[in-house]
Amino acid sequence: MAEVFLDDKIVSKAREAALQIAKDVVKEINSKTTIAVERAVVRLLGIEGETSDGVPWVNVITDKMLAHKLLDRGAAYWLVNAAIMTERSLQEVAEDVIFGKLDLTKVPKSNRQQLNRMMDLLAEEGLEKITTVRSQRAALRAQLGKGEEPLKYVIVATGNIYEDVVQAKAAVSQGADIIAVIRHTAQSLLDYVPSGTETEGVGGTLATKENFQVMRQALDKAGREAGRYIYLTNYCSGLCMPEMAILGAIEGLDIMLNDSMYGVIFRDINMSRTFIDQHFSRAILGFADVNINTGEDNYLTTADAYDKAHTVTASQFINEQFAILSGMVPEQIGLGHAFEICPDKADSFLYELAQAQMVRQLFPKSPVKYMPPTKYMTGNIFQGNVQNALFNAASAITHQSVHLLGMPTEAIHTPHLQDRYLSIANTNYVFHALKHFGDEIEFAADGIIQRRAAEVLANALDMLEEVANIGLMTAISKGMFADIARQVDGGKGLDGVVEKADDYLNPFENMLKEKGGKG
Amino acid sequence: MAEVFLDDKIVSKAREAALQIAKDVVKEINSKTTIAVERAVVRLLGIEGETSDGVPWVNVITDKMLAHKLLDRGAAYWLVNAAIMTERSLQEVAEDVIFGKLDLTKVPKSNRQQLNRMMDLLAEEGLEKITTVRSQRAALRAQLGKGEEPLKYVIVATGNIYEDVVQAKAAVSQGADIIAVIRHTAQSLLDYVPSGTETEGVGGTLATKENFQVMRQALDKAGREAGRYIYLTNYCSGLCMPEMAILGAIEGLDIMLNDSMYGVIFRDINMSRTFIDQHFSRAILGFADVNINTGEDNYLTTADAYDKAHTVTASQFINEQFAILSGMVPEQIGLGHAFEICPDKADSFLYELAQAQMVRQLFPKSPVKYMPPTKYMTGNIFQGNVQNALFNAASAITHQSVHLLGMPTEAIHTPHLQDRYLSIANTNYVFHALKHFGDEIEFAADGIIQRRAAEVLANALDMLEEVANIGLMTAISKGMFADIARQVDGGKGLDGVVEKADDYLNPFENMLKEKGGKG
Amino acid sequence: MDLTRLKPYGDTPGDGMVQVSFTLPIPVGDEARHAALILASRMMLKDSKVVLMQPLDDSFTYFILYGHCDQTVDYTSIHVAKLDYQPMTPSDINSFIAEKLGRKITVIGACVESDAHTVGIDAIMNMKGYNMHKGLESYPQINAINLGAQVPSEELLAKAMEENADALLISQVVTQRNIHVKNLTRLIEILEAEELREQMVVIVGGPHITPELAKELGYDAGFGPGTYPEDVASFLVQFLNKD
Amino acid sequence: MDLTRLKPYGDTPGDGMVQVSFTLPIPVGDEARHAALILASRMMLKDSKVVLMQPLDDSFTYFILYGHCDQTVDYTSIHVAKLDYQPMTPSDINSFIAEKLGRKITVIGACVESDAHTVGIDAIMNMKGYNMHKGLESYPQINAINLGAQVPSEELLAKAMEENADALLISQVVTQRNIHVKNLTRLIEILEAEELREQMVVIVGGPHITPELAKELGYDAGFGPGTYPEDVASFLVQFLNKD
Ligand code: B12
Ligand code: B12
Ligand SMILES: Cc1ncc(COP(=O)(O)O)c(C=O)c1O
Ligand SMILES: Cc1ncc(COP(=O)(O)O)c(C=O)c1O
Repeated sequence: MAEVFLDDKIVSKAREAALQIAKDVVKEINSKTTIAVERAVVRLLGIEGETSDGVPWVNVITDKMLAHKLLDRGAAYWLVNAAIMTERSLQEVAEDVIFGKLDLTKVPKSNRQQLNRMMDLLAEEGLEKITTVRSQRAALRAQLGKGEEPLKYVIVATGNIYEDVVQAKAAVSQGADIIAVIRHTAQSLLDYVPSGTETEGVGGTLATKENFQVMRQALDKAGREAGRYIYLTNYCSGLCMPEMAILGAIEGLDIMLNDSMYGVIFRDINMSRTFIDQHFSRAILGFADVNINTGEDNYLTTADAYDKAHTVTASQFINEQFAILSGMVPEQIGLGHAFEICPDKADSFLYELAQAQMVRQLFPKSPVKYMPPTKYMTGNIFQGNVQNALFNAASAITHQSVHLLGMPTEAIHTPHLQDRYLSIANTNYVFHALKHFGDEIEFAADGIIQRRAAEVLANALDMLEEVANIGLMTAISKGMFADIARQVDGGKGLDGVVEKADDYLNPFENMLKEKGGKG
Repeated sequence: MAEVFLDDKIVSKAREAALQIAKDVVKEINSKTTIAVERAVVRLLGIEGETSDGVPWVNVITDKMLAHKLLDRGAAYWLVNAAIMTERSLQEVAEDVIFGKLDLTKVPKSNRQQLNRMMDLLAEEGLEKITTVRSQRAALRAQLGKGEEPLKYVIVATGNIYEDVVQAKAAVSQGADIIAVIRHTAQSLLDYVPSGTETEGVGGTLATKENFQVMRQALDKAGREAGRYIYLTNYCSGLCMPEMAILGAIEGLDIMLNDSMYGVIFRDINMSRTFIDQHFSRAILGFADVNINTGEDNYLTTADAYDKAHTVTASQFINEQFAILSGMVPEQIGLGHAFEICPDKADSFLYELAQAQMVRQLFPKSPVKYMPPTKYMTGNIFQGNVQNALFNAASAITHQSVHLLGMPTEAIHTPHLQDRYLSIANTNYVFHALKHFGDEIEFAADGIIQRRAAEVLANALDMLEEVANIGLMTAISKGMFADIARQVDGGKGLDGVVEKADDYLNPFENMLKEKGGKG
Repeated sequence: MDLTRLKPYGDTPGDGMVQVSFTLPIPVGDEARHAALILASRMMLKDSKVVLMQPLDDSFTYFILYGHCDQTVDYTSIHVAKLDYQPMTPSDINSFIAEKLGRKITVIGACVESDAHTVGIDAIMNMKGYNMHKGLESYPQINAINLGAQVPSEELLAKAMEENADALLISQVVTQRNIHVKNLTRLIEILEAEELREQMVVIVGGPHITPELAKELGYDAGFGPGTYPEDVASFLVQFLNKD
Repeated sequence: MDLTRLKPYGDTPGDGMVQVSFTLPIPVGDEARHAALILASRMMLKDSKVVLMQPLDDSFTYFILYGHCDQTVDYTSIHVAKLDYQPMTPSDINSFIAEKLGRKITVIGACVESDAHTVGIDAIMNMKGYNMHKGLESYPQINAINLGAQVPSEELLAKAMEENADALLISQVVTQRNIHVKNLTRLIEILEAEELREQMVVIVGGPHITPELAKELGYDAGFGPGTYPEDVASFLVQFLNKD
């Protein structure tokens, strides 16, 4: 077996430091909620609808609450209280709030016990839908079985959901196991969840209920035809992270991109906002058994993949601990990494292997996602296919679980039908030709690969200990991840962060975390 | 180091069997000469020229000798005898023979001692030119130095020597180390060496003195510019094998394709003819320090690369022993093998590696030539580039010496300028990325790779012992190589095989073999 | 989709997306890029983008481009003249010969003239066949004679006369300078000169052979890459049955 | 070679060799192959060969073709309007600013509107630079302010006014549905509406930006892939010196 030697002591120290880091953040954010979390709570309470100009009700309600500084007690508190006291359904209460027929602060306070009982009842009801979907999905997965690992993950990004379906179906017929529908450019900065089907997106299609449904149906059909379960992926990130988690949970997605820091670093979203949002959204995803994919691969598009390899490892430990603190289990945590070392570097393949193998061993139960070369891809589509071939080889050798296929046209356009075909053909061949290669070789003791793995791990530990020391927020503000610095009170969405009152209520939080990934 | 375990005892037994096989053949052919050998002798004696309709003088002379059954004493005997007795230069004698002015049988017999002295003198003179070229080449190689192994070998095959030059120069600027000028389709079946520059060839350009010169000059220039010696390759095969050896020797070629059996199997040339011709031509090439490349790769285009892998190994042992018996040294014997296992086969890469690594270890001093996938290349030029990437990886891992670059357009046309560029870019990247990979890994004991190497070696030994038993000619007649059967007295060129008389004379034979490759 | 106005498809119906690559014999530079774009527009591509401009040496530059083809094809009006036969299995073919033709048939295969690529004709003729599809030698009702590589047309015809052949199966693989066209034309010319053309079915195959090219050159049929022995045998026996 | 009749080159001058690939939204088959060949001929390719016909699923087929382009380009008549500047080294640029302009200059960089790809603009602006070529931040005579990703045009202009900027350096990477054209056009329109266009040099760059496109959209210059900080700085200071 092509394994690298990893010092167990260093590994546990790293994990401890990461736990410390995550705990410190969680402690800090425990006293806060966000408007996005509250919107999610309202959705979980079953309130749906849009105004005539397309603004979701949940936004109208929580915006009002924010404006009137009511969010500190939690949206659930106000709505449930009103429902009890006015003896009407939540939906009716919501409507009244929206149309200005009801001033929530004017409703008398209900009895605490009654409130709690009602909350729990509504929460359980709210989660039932998720539980149903979870078990439907599990049944279908069991029935159809899944492809062979590394699972072949391809993206569709035409900007038109119907065209995305056409492309996805063809990919499945060629051997793809996972379809990720890429999201409209900058949707993550929208502070509401849009609706409807998308046909004119840029860089991808809007993540909406309707789009999710169109693709889920198509893939279930394609999966039945192909005789294997086809996974559907979308994004749980940006200013609506917790709501996206619900959308994914209810529409039967299998994987969502969800990172504890991506929004901060790459979308300049406020830190507290992101940390709070990811914490709650992961509780939902874990409960719904929707796997996450973290975004460490992105670091290597702005920072150098060789020099900053340890930041990927450090971040994986942190992402893992955050997820566990939200109740997820390792089997749900698809940590990300990428094949991004500059191809001009001698022995680049060896360094890539060291990293890829290390990730597998550090997180043996994690369905890690291995990302292809992107940064050093060029307009030379023939050569790009070769870069992807080595990436495919690295993945096969190190037994990755989820393999995101590189496209020859990476530097040119979002994938066209034939690009994906060429890429799948490449991958099928390389995986097949190197089927048992990883089991067949050993890495020389004290060789380049072994030394590299040890070095990266040691650097990751150093970094984690430093971050544990100074705190994650300070670390980010120093640009320790992705070479990008963000300030603690900068970034988008800060105005949606609210200090909780002592009697803040969120009926879902503990329930979700407790049941968590274990189902 | 990625080495395979090879049982020394099996290896030496294989080598012994191969020596036995080669010796048996040499014993049998020692009593014969061929018209091609005699033409070569006449050329080495310095006789040049062509008739007005383009027939080389050497052909006219030896054809007459054949017709008059004089060849059994050797062309040298008649010509030198006549020169001594008529007191004229060999060239004058030759002219008189050609124009029918001299009947060689009518010339009185010279004194045996005088004849021998004269022979030796002329032979030494004849070889001087080769010696000069050999040392000029050695000097230039030393001066410019050579590229890094695996040396990158590309072909040019436009059919127009001037266009070949254009393509070769571009390839050198991109990193090629060796240029092979592919020969006009079916030139091997011409029973004479044509002359002039070729601009309308099919499948390649005619191998002629003039073409060799054009390319040699161009490559020396390109090599000086690039700061590394550029090797020139052509063919020493077919019905003019020994003459081609001389042409290569004198025009400063570095490598010639020369196989002990290729002509028999793939060109249906008579066995005796080929064995005699290869024996003499290798003596010339060894003396001239022109490396040979054998043609075992071709077997895998007609026979299955997996099932018949051992035939390649067996043939390599035989080719090696034939070359040694001609006076060559291992450093000159570029045995051939190829990456031709069907890409649909699971673990194909592992089997390729086993074979490639085994070849290197069996013939550690040999500048073995590794041939790319050809048979299973398709019109999918993108996927072809991927097949070539794995081939490049196999070559880098197993430290091949000479690497013939695969072209993405292999299944379509002889390489165009950009095809070669794409192929060189592919190879440069893979070699660089995997620079030390072969030093970094070990193959698991008793794993697929180890077992495969052992199996192929064992089968090769079985085959060699069987061939030693039944004799090589019978083996070929049973189709034991390349799945192609040829009959002992079938094939082209049999009419040019002549039983030697007791007083047969060939002044070069021993001289060449004695000095041989050691120079 | 309007099949009368068929266009290439990249990721949107009608986008006309086409990938092109070529080399121009000029040095790299802005002018070269322009030249490539002009050429692309002469190839009826709109809004082309040069995605790679790579010098191959001082005087050649390689381009990869993407552009939108604004030409369309009327797919509904395409009628390809198909070889007129029903595919049959080997055992059906044998029964067909026995029953309909009432005699064993003789088929001679060869790579003619300068061509030495026998793998294709072997795949059709020899016992072993191709991809688990056995060759004509394995058909009890067919007398399959494979002459192999580089057979001069004259030699082939002599053999055909001697064996009283029903069909010639010709393979041509090398196409540089259209050598296959020359070789194939020569064979037909000799057959016609000897007035033998009508006496046998003459079929050609090879990786660059299309049915149309075969017809054009005077052959009864042409078979391209991926042909199996039963394909040509099905055609042959049904063709013989029509005569 | 006749440069007035430039043609692609494969292995023989004038062979016109072109490689093409595309997908047609039709099932694989003889008709599909014909459709591809017809399209190739409409793309002015002669004697095209389909070397790959690959079904992508039941209703799409991918083709790779080779053909001989019979179009030519008059290379001698191509005159590309070049950006009018001499390349300088960073230290020359600094001296030039000090001596010729006599003051430090202020440059603001940004990926505008929806674009978040900062790597390119960072390569130009930031200390670290690109491929060992340091960015404008490292130039003592340049006050380089990098606003980063997804900057609304309005925000950019406010900052430019505040800093009294000499130049805006805009980056656009995403091109799907021509979003870059829309974003770039919007910026110029706002600049013009505010009557600020003449007050600053406006330069755009990105992997699919060409000098021509930049001009067309109303920018002073456009820089494509592989640009180094000194390239744009050389242009900028010389352009400022001309005003
Ligand atoms: C194997 C091979 C060889 C072997 C041939 C061994 C042998 N005994 O056949 C060797 C090494 C000897 C060889 C030599 C040469 N080769 Co070669 N060779 C190939 C190679 C790699 C594979 C061909 C093959 O076997 N394909 C597999 C068979 C099964 O496919 P197929 O022939 O298409 O046959 C199928 C169909 O077409 C059809 N079919 C074929 N014939 C017939 C006939 C009938 C009647 C029917 C019904 C059907 C049919 O059915 C078959 C099964 O489906 C190709 C590259 C490639 N990957 O295609 C180059 C290739 C064909 N060779 C080429 C060249 C140039 C040569 C040489 C001329 C080079 C040289 N100068 O030395 C020589 C000389 C050969 C000569 N005189 O003809 C070129 C031809 C370029 C061109 N388009 O003109 C190619 C394309 C390589 C290249 N890119 O340069 N070659
Ligand atoms: C890195 C990357 C990302 C990173 C960006 C991180 C960051 N902070 O920049 C991340 C992962 C965040 C990302 C996200 C997305 N990306 Co992105 N990404 C890339 C990638 C891999 C490399 C781009 C890059 O960094 N190149 C290196 C730099 C140095 O090159 P450059 O930008 O060309 O810059 C040079 C020149 O152009 C010039 N230059 C550039 N700007 C300027 C400005 C001036 C003034 C001057 C003078 C010069 C200049 O100088 C630079 C140095 O020479 C490309 C694919 C590729 N290989 O090109 C895809 C790519 C650009 N991304 C793409 C897409 C679609 C997206 C997303 C929209 C996907 C999604 N829906 O989530 C998102 C959203 C981003 C958004 N809102 O804009 C597509 C764009 C397709 C298209 N043509 O429209 C690409 C081509 C990938 C693909 N094939 O699908 N991406
Ligand atoms: C973890 C993660 N989240 C989100 C995204 C998508 O970014 P956005 O939705 O913010 O455009 C990515 C990008 O690949 C990612 O890796
Ligand atoms: C050893 C050897 N000799 C000769 C040739 C060329 O064949 P010919 O010159 O007979 O066409 C080859 C083909 O690659 C070969 O491998």
